[in-house]
Amino acid sequence: MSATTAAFKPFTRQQMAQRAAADIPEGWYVNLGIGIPTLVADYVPMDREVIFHSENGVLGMGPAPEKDKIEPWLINAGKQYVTLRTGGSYCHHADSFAMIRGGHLDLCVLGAFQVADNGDIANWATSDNDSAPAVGGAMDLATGARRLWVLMEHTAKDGTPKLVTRCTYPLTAPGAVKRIYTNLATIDVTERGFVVLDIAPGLSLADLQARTEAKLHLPG
Amino acid sequence: MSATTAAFKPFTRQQMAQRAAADIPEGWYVNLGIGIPTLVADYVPMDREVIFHSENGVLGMGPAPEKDKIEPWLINAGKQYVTLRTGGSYCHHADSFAMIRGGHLDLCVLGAFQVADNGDIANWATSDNDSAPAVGGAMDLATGARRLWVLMEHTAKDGTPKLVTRCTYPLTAPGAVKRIYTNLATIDVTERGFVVLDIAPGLSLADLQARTEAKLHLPG
Amino acid sequence: MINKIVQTMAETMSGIKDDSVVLLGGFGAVGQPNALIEGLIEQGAKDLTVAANNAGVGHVGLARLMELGRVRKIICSFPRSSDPVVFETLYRAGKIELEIVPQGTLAERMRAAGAGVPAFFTATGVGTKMALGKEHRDIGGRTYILEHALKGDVGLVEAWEADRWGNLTFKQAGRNFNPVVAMASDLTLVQAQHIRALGEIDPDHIVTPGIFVNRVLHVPYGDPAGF
Amino acid sequence: MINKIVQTMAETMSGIKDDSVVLLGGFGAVGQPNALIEGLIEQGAKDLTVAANNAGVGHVGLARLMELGRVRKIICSFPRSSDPVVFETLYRAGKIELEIVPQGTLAERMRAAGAGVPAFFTATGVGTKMALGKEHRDIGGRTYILEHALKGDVGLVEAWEADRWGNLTFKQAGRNFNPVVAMASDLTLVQAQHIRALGEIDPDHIVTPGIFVNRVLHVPYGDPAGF
Repeated sequence: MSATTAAFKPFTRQQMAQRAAADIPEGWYVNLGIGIPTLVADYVPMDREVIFHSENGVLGMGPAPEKDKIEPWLINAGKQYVTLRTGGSYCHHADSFAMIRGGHLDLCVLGAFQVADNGDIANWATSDNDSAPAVGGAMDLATGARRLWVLMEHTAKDGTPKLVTRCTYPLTAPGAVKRIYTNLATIDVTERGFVVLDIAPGLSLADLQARTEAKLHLPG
Repeated sequence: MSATTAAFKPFTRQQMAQRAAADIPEGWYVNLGIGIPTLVADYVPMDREVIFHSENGVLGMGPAPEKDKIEPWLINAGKQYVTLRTGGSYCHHADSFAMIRGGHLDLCVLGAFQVADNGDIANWATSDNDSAPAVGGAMDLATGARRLWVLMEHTAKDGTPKLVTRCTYPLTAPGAVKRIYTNLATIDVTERGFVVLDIAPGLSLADLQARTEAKLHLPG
Repeated sequence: MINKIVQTMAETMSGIKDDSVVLLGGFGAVGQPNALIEGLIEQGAKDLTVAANNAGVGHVGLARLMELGRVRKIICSFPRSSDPVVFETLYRAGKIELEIVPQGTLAERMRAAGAGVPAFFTATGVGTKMALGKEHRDIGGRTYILEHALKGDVGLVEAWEADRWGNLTFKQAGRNFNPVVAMASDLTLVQAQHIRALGEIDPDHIVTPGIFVNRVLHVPYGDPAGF
Repeated sequence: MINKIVQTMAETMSGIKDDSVVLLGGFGAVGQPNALIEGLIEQGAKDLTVAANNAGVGHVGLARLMELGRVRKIICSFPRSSDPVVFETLYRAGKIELEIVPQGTLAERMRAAGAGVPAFFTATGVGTKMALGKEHRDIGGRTYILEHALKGDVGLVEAWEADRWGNLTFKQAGRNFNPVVAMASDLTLVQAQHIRALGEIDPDHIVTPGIFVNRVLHVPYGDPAGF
């Protein structure tokens, strides 16, 4: 990598989550995937009513309970204890996935292994020979939600780009991703391909491109 | 018709309903069609628990209410006021028809214009040119219930047989009817065709056959 | 603050376009969104396709909408009623199109639209004229026909209780088609007998969650009467 | 008098045959019919196909059933867990068959079985390896694949309340797969935390009506613990 990258400051996970949260307007129905996406809820203020959905039949999910207020029957899809906001409700799995698959969620935010500049997402298996691949609700969410955003590190731990021209890992859904929040940038997936909305302080577009397999564009 | 028929005594509607009711064991889930079949419920004693279903989302329907105890929100599929038995419940239309179409009803009892000896039933339109044919839930019930019984007059008002070799009216469902209760006889629909279980007092088998288009068989 | 409760019928009806597919809740007079149907008459949208269990009674509500020439097509299971004169007159005159659908297929087609299922196989109608022109398929030794989802541009729903998030309950047999109409429609409009504070309806007892609801109008009309 | 409440586990489990398809309710530890799974272990049926969201944790419950060699095939969406050692060992050794199904497709396939829908189209899985070998169809400008109903010979369900007609309620997120398992299974067995007198559960609040339930065993085990 070039010397210019020495000074840059990547976004923290909290900043990535905060950045995504700022883009969610009041009134949206939103499903947050397991992992970093879950953090997004922490940055939506309670007075901006965003209704969080969990695959296991919880609509109107609130933050994690205090230790002494755990409801043992109230978990999210990540099997963590959660709370229910005033106005929330429960339903069974087929009704819960009807919300997802019927196009009733305004947004889903998932983590990913790879996103291609045609919107393809791979987030459930790292090779075709995965010993026991586990898909959960990822395909339903990626395919069914009105918008799919991805929250992930810009590259793999070994520096391999995760924003690619073509996913090499098994797809979760084709052409589904609309926006990507990484530790290095925020990127829209458009007809033209990847369009950079903002970059981590101190990082140049050229340096960002060096960490990205697919071609990056500027808006307009 | 021959002279021997002069003395016979057809079953009344009440007797037909009573006859059918006697064949319904405790614990069955049963849908009674609009018209004569509705009478069947009157002959199932309350202490023999039979659970009546109505298409509009009522499971565990009880008898008609007393005039001063009408619940204006509680009607059956025939749009008559009914009651709910202790243990009954409400559901929406898709769930209600899931009970029907998913094979969860032990029995449905319908009226009919014609039944053929292969079990075909025609009960929703009297000609292919019916000005505005109204099918309601008849096809779902005839096709979905585990057993279909028919309660009807043995012949049309003009004496035309309603138990036929082939339905001439538009079908409700093919091969669905298992048993027929008429004002003249009780008849099973079997692999062999119509098998007579009992006949109205004073009526001979020959006379019953004379009023029936399809061949009648005796049991065994 | 999310607030789906609107104050006027005009606001409730805003944005309904000509040529819309309108789904109606209700079975008989029970759970029928009469006030919203009147609102739709007032609103003026035309060339509508209306899906409902019945095809109107007398000269009010849906019958009135048809009588005004605003309905191009009716999708229903049972066009007969105690007084079907408007529908029958229009139908005989060739002025309204009719699609007869078995009641369970009608409910399932709406539920399918709400659940992201564009088409499904069913045994209902096989071997009858309902199956004419439809794809047939043998699955596990039985024959089925393919039916398609029925999505509403607009859904009119009658509820017993509603809150500002659009959570709904229904009273007894008033539930009927209402929950499936709500989930099948892009714009779900609700008339509710009672407005509840958020949280007043037990989360375990909410039948239609607000995700399926766009606007709620308070219409405390009392009990249904007449079929 | 209808009485679906049985007194012993042996009675609850009677009649389950080898080669059965067994559907399990539950998501994580919540709403999981642990006592019934133990009962099934005791009962002895083998060559089972088990459909559940997960593929067992540690060496208890479903994992134990697999460890005993009684499960020929697992149908699930997420075979990973905090301790999936039994499943993974069997799977790597080629001793258990795995069918991975997206979670929503799994729920919808069960619901379809309960509703008399033998097959339906869905967009989930299109363009992925889930779609390999499946029928594709363009409907309204989008591509879908055909999925088939998943019917249970036996369904194991955990409920919060039950009465002698088999009417059920569920507690909070304990609802999950349980109602669809109940409607999809020929023989639906329920463990219930609380037995209520008939009529004690409000008719508007019953989630799974008794028509989908065959036997109920009172198992007041308390709160779920551990995932």
